[in-house]
Amino acid sequence: MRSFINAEKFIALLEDGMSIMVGGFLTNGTPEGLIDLVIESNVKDLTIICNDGGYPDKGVGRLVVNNQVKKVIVSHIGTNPMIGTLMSEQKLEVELVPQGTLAERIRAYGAGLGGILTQTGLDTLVQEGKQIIEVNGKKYLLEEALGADIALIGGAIADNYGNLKYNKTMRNFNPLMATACKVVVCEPRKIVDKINSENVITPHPFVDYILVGEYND
Amino acid sequence: MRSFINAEKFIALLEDGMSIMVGGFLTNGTPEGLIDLVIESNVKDLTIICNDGGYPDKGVGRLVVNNQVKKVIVSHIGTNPMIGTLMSEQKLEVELVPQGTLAERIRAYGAGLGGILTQTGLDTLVQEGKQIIEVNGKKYLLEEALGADIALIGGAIADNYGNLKYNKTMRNFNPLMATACKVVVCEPRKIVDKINSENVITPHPFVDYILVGEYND
Amino acid sequence: MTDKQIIAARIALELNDGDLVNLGIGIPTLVANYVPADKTVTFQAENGIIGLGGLVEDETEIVNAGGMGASILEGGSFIDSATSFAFIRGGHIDVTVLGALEVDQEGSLASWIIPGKKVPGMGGAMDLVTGAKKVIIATKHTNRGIPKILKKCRLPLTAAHQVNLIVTEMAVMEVSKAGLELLEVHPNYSIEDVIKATEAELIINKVLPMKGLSDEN
Amino acid sequence: MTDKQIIAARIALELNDGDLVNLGIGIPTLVANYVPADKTVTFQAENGIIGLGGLVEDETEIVNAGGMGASILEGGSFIDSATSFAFIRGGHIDVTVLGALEVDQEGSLASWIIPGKKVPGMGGAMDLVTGAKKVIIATKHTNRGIPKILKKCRLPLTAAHQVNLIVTEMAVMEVSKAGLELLEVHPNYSIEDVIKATEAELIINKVLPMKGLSDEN
Repeated sequence: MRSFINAEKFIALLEDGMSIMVGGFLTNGTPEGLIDLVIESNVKDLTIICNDGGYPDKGVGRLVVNNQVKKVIVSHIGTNPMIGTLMSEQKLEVELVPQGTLAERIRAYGAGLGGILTQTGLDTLVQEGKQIIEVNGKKYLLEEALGADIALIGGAIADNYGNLKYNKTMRNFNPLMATACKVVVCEPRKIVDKINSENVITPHPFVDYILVGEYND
Repeated sequence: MRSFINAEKFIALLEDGMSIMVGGFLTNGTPEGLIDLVIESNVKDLTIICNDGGYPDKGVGRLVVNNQVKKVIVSHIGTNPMIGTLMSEQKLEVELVPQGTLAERIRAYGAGLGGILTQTGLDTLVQEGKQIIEVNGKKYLLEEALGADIALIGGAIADNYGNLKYNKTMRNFNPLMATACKVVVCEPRKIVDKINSENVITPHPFVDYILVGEYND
Repeated sequence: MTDKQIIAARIALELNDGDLVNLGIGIPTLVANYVPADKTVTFQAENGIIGLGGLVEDETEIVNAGGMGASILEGGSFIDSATSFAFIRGGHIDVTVLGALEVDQEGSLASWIIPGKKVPGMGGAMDLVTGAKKVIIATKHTNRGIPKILKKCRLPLTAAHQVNLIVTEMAVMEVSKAGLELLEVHPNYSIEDVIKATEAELIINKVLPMKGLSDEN
Repeated sequence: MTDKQIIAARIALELNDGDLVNLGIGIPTLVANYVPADKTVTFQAENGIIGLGGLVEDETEIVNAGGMGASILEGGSFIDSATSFAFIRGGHIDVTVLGALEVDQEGSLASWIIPGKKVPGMGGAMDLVTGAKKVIIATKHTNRGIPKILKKCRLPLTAAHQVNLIVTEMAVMEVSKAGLELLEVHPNYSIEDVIKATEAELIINKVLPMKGLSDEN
């Protein structure tokens, strides 16, 4: 069940070596206030799972620039040249995942599936090291479920019960990640009294903590 | 893209031997007007995919009673004794699927997945004839994606663009089935001007036809 | 207290503040009546409710997983079947309470089919038993004198090795790696009575009087 | 018309009334400017928009798949990344238009990595090429004189055997089982010019002048 926490309590949740899922698409829907606090905590050796590498001065890109990241699992790094540089210097591990596969792997973890079968990535580099499964004469890649220690959720409108809906395109990976981590923390854009039961996107039992304080706009 | 059709045009879509997905949970959210029309059409040898067998006088149960069904794929038949009787007389084929597996199999088809890996049904009768896949030392059943020729969607509030949201618990399997069939027909409970873009559950490109006329309440 | 009330009241003590709980049909449903006032427990109904409220006669738009008119509590939400089973299968349900035809000392459960006699189907039971964090079986100790708590289930399984606790009108038993341990006995019965009514081998260390009997309702 | 406009205008003719279309970044984006007024085409953005509208400067709450401020049309909806890729991978996108580093006569595409040089990542491209019903490649015919349309891609693939049509400023080519057929040539070029600029073997039957050139914009 959700509870409202402040910056200090959030920082206390962080540890070196954690895997962290961060919502947002090219930082649209990324909780920048929580990123600020991860930087403040200065925890190291993080594995970051996000749609993309963000920008050097925005989103998860800031954690890379601040040298807190050991590995990124993303679909795209083109907007953050620092990642490509660190990768070629072998200072950062980069796992590139097709965007739809990334979404389904995260959803699969949240839904208790071991994995999913997809044709995306067949006969490409993405296939390397993966099981190929045949179903009714068609070949599929087995893509394994992907979970993490903590999810940082942004772009949300929260209600007093801890339910979330999302602002416009800020939804993207946020509701998926909110199902796939041991601890789920949301930095809402605003808090309303109650979201209509038919319009809730992330029901409150998925949410552990909601950050309150100066970080909400 | 959706278009509004009447009873006659809907009946023209039906054929003997079709597979039909029907939304609803113990008939809550089942489009009874479309069921009426399937009965009127008197098409035969149908494969019906639904959460359950409905009741003899309600939901998909009426199609069974009217002798139009060759096979049902459902999670539960306890509310329609006729199905059990016909099954034991070998006049009706019954494939029982765990409810969560049924939901995921339908969703998987709509999402272009070949199947999903689940632990539900391991070491039970459900396992029979299925591939067992090992991922990181854990065993999973491979459950194949499930699609159909036509989806009958109920419990919905439609807008003029063909977007759908759903009334209370009538959502259940409806939005999943709307992604998994060649033709998707919705019998809405009502039609509104426009559903807010953040509250749409089934975006209009998933919907082919919306039934208008006396069947809406 | 009736036998059913004894079972329900005892199981209610297993629920913790903040738990998300799914109750099966029959005795399990009664557990909701015994939740202590100082605990906030959220009930899930697998047809698509987070925050299930009490029954409501003549309600047709909101139904529970038994198809009966029901209500939703403030802060609740309506979800589709895939999301509902993502909760169930993804380990987001803290406790599920289910009935049994047979349950055994290895924690295996049979509850969905009596071959050649009755085949209601598994509905969501296989998913619940496999996916919930804690599985509690609520059952009469015997079926008119014939043991239901066995060395090994003889009927086809709902799931293998998933049950954590068995509560009957006579006793509370916990499944551990060592076997089935007798934890509590109702004051109306002796330990000998329980052993006699049980086919399973019971591990007997410290046996307490059954808790929860004072909270009549 | 510039080369880019020629390509975009020609591709727009491939879109049918009612189509759901995903346009990649770069030349593909321009296709939206050439949709004839008598056709209703819905654009999807993979970050989660059905009904993408035009760009909007300084808009930060709605962005397109390139992270630029954008708008949503009446009747549009916001969706999460899993639903977005359910559209893409489940065959619900009628047409996708994408750029290429290399494309070959077997319909294979390379567009996401130049090993040792540039690794932007595949983003959603692998999913789009694998999942869309019709895949159109929009590309300059050569990279400063070096052929991009090859017998066989040399760069790592985005997907194998999925491309249907290739449109350049010089020509329109269709991938069939027989090979790559030259359908249309821009009036500024001869068939010989095209053959010279193409490494792939071109099947030449009836070659028409390139369509769509009158619709300047």
